[in-house]
Amino acid sequence: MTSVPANAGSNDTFPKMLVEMARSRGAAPAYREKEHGIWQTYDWTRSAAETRRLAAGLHTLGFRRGDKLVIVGDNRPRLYWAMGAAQAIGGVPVPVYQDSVAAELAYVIENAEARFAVAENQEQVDKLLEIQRSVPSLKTIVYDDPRGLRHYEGVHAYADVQTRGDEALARDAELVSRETAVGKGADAAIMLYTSGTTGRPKGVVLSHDNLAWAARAGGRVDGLRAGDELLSYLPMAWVGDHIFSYAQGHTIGLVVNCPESAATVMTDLREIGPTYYFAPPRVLENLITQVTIRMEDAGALQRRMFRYFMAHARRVGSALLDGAPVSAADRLLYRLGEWFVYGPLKNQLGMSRVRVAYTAGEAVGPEIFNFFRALGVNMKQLYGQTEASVFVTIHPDGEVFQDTVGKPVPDVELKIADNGEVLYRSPGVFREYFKNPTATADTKTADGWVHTGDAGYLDQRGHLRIIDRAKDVGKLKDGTLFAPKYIENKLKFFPHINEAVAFGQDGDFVSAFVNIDMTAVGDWAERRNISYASYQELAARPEVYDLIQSEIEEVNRDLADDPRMAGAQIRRFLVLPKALDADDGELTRTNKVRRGFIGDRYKSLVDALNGSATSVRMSAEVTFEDGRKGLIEGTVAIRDAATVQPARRAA
Amino acid sequence: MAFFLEVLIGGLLTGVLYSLVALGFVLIFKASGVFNFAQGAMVLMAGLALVQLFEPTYIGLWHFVGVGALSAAVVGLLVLRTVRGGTFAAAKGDWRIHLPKIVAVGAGLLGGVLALAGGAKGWPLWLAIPAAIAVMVAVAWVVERWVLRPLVNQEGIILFMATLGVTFFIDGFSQTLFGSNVYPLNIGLSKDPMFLLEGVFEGGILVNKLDISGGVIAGVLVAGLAVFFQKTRIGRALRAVADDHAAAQSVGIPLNWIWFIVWSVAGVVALVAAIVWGSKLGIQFSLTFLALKALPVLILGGFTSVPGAIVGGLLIGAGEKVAEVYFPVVTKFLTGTAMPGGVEYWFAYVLALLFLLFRPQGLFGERIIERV
Amino acid sequence: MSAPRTRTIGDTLLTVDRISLSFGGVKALTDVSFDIAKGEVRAIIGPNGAGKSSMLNCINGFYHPQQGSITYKSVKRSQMRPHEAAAQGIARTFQNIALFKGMSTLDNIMTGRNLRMKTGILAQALHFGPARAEEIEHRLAVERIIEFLEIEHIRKTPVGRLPYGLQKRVELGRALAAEPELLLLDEPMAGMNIEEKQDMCRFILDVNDEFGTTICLIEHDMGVVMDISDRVVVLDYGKKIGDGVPDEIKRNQTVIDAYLGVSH
Amino acid sequence: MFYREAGQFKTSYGRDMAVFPIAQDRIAIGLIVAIAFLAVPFMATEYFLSSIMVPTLILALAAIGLNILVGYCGQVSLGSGAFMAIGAYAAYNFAIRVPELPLLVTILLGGVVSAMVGIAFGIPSLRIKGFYLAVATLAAQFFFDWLFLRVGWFTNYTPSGSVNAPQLNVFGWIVNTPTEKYLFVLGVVCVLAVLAKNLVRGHVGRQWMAIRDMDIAAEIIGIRPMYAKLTAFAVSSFFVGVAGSLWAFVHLGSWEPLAFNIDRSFQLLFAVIIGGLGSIAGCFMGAAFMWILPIFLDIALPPLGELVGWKMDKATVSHFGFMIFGALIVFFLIVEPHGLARLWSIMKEKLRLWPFPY
Repeated sequence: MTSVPANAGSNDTFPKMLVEMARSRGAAPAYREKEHGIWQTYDWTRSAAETRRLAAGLHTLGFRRGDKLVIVGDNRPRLYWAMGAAQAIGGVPVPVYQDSVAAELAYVIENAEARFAVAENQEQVDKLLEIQRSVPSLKTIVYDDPRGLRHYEGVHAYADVQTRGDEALARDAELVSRETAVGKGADAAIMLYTSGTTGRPKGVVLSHDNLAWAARAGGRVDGLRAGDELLSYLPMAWVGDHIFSYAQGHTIGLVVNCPESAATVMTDLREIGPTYYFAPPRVLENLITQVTIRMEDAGALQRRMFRYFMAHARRVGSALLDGAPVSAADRLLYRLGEWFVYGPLKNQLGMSRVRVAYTAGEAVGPEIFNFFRALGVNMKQLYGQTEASVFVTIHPDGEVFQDTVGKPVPDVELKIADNGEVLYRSPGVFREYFKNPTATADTKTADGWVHTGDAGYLDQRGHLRIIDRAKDVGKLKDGTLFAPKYIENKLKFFPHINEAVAFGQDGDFVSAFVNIDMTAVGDWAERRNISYASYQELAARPEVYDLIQSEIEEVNRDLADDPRMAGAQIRRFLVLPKALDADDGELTRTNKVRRGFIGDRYKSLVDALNGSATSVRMSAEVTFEDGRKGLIEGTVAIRDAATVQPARRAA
Repeated sequence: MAFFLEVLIGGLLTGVLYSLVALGFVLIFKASGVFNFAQGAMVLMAGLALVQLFEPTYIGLWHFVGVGALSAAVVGLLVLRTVRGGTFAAAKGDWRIHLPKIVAVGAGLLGGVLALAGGAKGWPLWLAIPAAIAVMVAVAWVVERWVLRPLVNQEGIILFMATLGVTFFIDGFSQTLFGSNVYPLNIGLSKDPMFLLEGVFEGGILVNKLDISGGVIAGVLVAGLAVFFQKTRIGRALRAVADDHAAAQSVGIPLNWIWFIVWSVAGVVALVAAIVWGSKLGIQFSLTFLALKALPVLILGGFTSVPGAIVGGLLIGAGEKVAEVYFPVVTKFLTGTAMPGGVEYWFAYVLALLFLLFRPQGLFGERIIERV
Repeated sequence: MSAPRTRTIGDTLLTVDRISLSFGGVKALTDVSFDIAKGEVRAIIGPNGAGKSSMLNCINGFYHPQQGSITYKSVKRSQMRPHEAAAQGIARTFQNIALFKGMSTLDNIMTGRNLRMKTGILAQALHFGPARAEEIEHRLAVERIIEFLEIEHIRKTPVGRLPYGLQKRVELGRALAAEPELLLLDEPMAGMNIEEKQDMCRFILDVNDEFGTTICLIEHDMGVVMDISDRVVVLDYGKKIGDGVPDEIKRNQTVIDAYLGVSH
Repeated sequence: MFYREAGQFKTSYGRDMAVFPIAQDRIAIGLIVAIAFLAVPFMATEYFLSSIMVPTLILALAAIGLNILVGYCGQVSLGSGAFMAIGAYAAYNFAIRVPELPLLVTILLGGVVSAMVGIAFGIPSLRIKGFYLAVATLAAQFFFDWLFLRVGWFTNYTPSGSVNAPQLNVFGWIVNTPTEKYLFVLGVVCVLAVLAKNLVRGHVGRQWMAIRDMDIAAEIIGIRPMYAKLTAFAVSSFFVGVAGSLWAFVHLGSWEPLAFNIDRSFQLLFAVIIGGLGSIAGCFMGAAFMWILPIFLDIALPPLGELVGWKMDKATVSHFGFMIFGALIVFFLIVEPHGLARLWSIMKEKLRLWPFPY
């Protein structure tokens, strides 16, 4: 099945694993980097040697056990080696987001008490030098790319440090291996700073054991093999990249490919054609947008072929991936589509060879998720956190559902608190927040359960469904769970609905405001010869109400599937005659709904929804684009939506 | 000495022909930058058209009628254009938009009937020559419309290859229609021999009268062209184009029209070459190869120089005749064995090659200063 | 944040001594003398038609001055073909981009390496052994230049399709590929927007810094010239009217009258 | 559509600079070569092999030679027929005067002699460009036509002026049947085509292209124009010369100077231009077009004429074919002045981008 090195026990730290990799698969590629026009390849032997040289060099510069090494830059083999070098002599690497501004970087360096930093290039060195003035504890700066740094003083070139290392190793060949041998699995392996929604970033301390368990567990679930290719294009400071690239690289033997630059990621992705792929939903969404735009310029024949086969793929592609029964004719048609559309498309997107692809981080729309599944890309969702060394739940093969985040990974225990919050316990659970026992105690219970801060529940299939941030989840008067964001997101997956606001906290039932999407609904209306002169007029059309109602009822059916959510179906709704707007304070600047504000502002509407009226007068002030203010007045219709009896499907 | 002079004069008059073809090249090259390999084929075309009209008995009545109709249609269109002042364009729906078609068909019918009415007797020279010119104008129009215009802004070599294609087409077309026969052309130029300078040399120098009249005709043509370029508006426009395409554009002369005119003029030059050559040796397929001989002439004279073309042609014509006659003699004198004859075949080219090595810009070309 | 540019400006690399050049009676240069020191950035400025480009053309052997001499690396020379100048370490770029339009960025820069490529035709035809090794060795050198100039993304694009600013950069790359000692730049920033100019300035200074290449450039943008050059020569109507460090030039009354005064 | 390039990444410059960097292209070309060597000899008729394949291949080789000069180095030549003749007559004279030489050596020597003459006739290119140079190359054409026709030594004083090729003995393999001839020619052409491709992608090839694209800039970056131009002439003439000796020895068997006259030069120039300037693969396409189209017209025209009730005699067929041929060439130049190779690469690009338009 999997070819995880068997003697995992004795190799309990990453430096030891690196030595073992160099011994057992020394000539196999470990890292590749697109540099100077080709994929420069470094095998495990070379990686181990480079790491050892740097470790020895850092040691001569005074880097000692327990020291922190700040690493800042794009994904580069030399920066991954720097992580290994720090660990090899008992230090803890602290990768930092390369686009952090100096102040953010300064906080991390100060908090981590880091004396050493490795920077990729002049840009990062300049930042560090600026920080050095206010954080004098930062003593030693090492840089990788010498461009523009020739005349800098007091900073060390990576290559020079390695040369120092060579000299040190010549004097004492066991310098590094001795230090490596001292290391234990329970030692801190890395510190990752999580931004956190509130307050200062916290340094999550993960041990070698945490990471090694996570890397192997994830690998086992999806059958990763030595030699699987991965493009590491997400920041090194993000736990995902650390697990996928560094930890799984060392435990399983993946090949980590570093793109030439951020601008060439798409090209590099296409060249490498990874077998193991991760992308956050926004990246996937961008890909689809690009596909759509480019297809619009294609010839009529190509366009028709594309539409025809994509429709077919949506019908059977996912089923084929799951191994579900599909008729022979459909299979044949799919094969044909593979030849004409799916294959070339996957090739263009660099996904021809993908065996496992993950998406995570936020809710992914069904359109997006299913697009890739339909093409035959084994796209899955996973749910994880820095504090868990990523893996909490994952979609097992054959059980991929867009609306869940999968089943717990082996060795992970899940429980749902009374308030709906998801808690987990696993070998991957972090040791502590660095220098922050209060926060640690708040998050991790004495017996090792970690609060995720997310509300969710396990459905009948044993899959975890995440509803919302726990603090946003409320209850109806009768105690039914009410997760407004969950409902709103479900509504927003419909192209006709731009924004939605759900109400019901401590109420009798759930009701909603809906904002139509002007483009999509306008287009829909035109094709039906429904005339309208303004947004307000369009929003008030009974046909539009019918459309929205049907969509709400679809959401209700969905909700009814789930006993815990069934009571929170939308009973009544209205379509707002104006678009919610950040200028009116209704949305945040990042376009998130400000539910409380809206509830106050349109109190009369909310009250009417909670009552039984079929229409309500409203007037509201609007800010126009040029800054003028105006008044919108009128009567807004309120409709009842059909709800579905829960437990339609007996568990 | 007398023999040498006879050879020289014979050669000079062959040279006149080379000059005429080279002149056609130069005109087109100057105005459009096209290296027109089809100039030789145009001579053939012009000759055949003239033979059709002048002595239809050779080929057949229906060819005569066809060529007659075509030339009349062209003349009709040209007259129409002159009368209406430039453009055929008219408002949509206006019946006058069809005027060109009506005129062309009408004039064509008239020409056809005229040919038929004359029976197999052919047209008189004063009618046949303008009609042949009209045919060449039609050729120019076809080339401009179907070859040059689609290839505008292409590299020189592509245009050159296109004219080679045109050459193939004209060759194939004329031979498909008229076969590969030789058609003597007798427009009344005397072929009698005559003696010159009897007082200087014993027995004088034997010269063919035809050669003399050929020279005269060529001279008249050159003079005519000079007047055309110096005195007419369109001639001046042509010279402007030769100097600077952009400048010519900016004074409002459509480039397409310029090309059409210049190809027409080259057609006229081709007709003159055909008359002279055809009177001497008959109109035949091998006229196409005149184009090849004109190339070294251009090297000597320079691609853009009209006097160069004339002088170069005379030089080459005389030179190769003299070389042909004296090469075996000289080699025998120098090496003891006579080199074989047939030097005429390559002499012009080797002369041009040597010339290139020492004066690349030709006799009348200007030295170019390169800039970076 | 960056440290100040600390460079060593050394001995004289090239001396132009009383050069005169004319084309059929039209004087392009009259009795011009100046020198270029090793490691410096030397600018030649002057109004249009002042003879700046002719000066560069003399230095790299494209024009042969009728009078005067040019001493390069202590060797006085009279007649020299441009390719000989190139062999001696003089590279240049052109006012109107002179790239090889039918070739890719990579191939264009590779041509800059041709002086260093030695394998014979037969070996190249077999593309084996030394010829292959040589291609690869020089490809690496070219890739470093590509990285230096940040043109990775257009590596294999035919240069004819590139926008103007990038073409200028590729041309600089081709000149750099020869690893010249003296780099002549003929209006490297002509027709560029401010951002492109800043990039180009950075590259020029980096070349001077990183490789120690001596640079002689013609430029119209006074701000740029005063910023990046160590010394400036001013030509007007083919005659030298000023020579010195930027501050001196700014104060030189003749120069102000002839040039600066006019344009500002 | 057929391309699956994801995952085809290059880890060395050697792989990156390969002639066919894409696996699917390598497979396709491998298949074509395999079919040419293994399937065609057994499936094609003798007529097809000896009248179509052999001459097309040899013309392609000559076109490669001419393309090096015209397409890569930008020096127009109208004298390639002469260089074929030089190759043929040089090989012939080596064969009869030094019979000990192996046939392959003789043929290659034909190319070498042609290369030396090529250098001599390339000297004017140092001073002149464009059509001036084209006319200079005509001098070679006419001079050598005459030389081989009139100077008896070259034809070993055969009274008819027509000479016969020696027996084709390739290191003991007697090349006799059309199949053998085809295989022999195919082998030689394949090897030489690879060599040509290597040259044009090597640094000498870049020098040629630099001279072609902008000769002044080329000289200023240190390319010696004399070296670049004369090597182009030499290499070009070598290929054309070898093609000439193959044409004479293998295709014709016995021949007269007429076989290499100016028409041949034009034919080759057309092959190069229709195939695509600056493309080795285009030479094969161009040669096939130039050789096969007239044969096709010869066969296809009479029945087509009958359809409209026009009985064409042989001469008419040839004249009419000429006309169509000329028109097609003009048509072709208008549709795609950069030749079949460009058409092919546009198509390939479309397939690579499928299903996207760009």
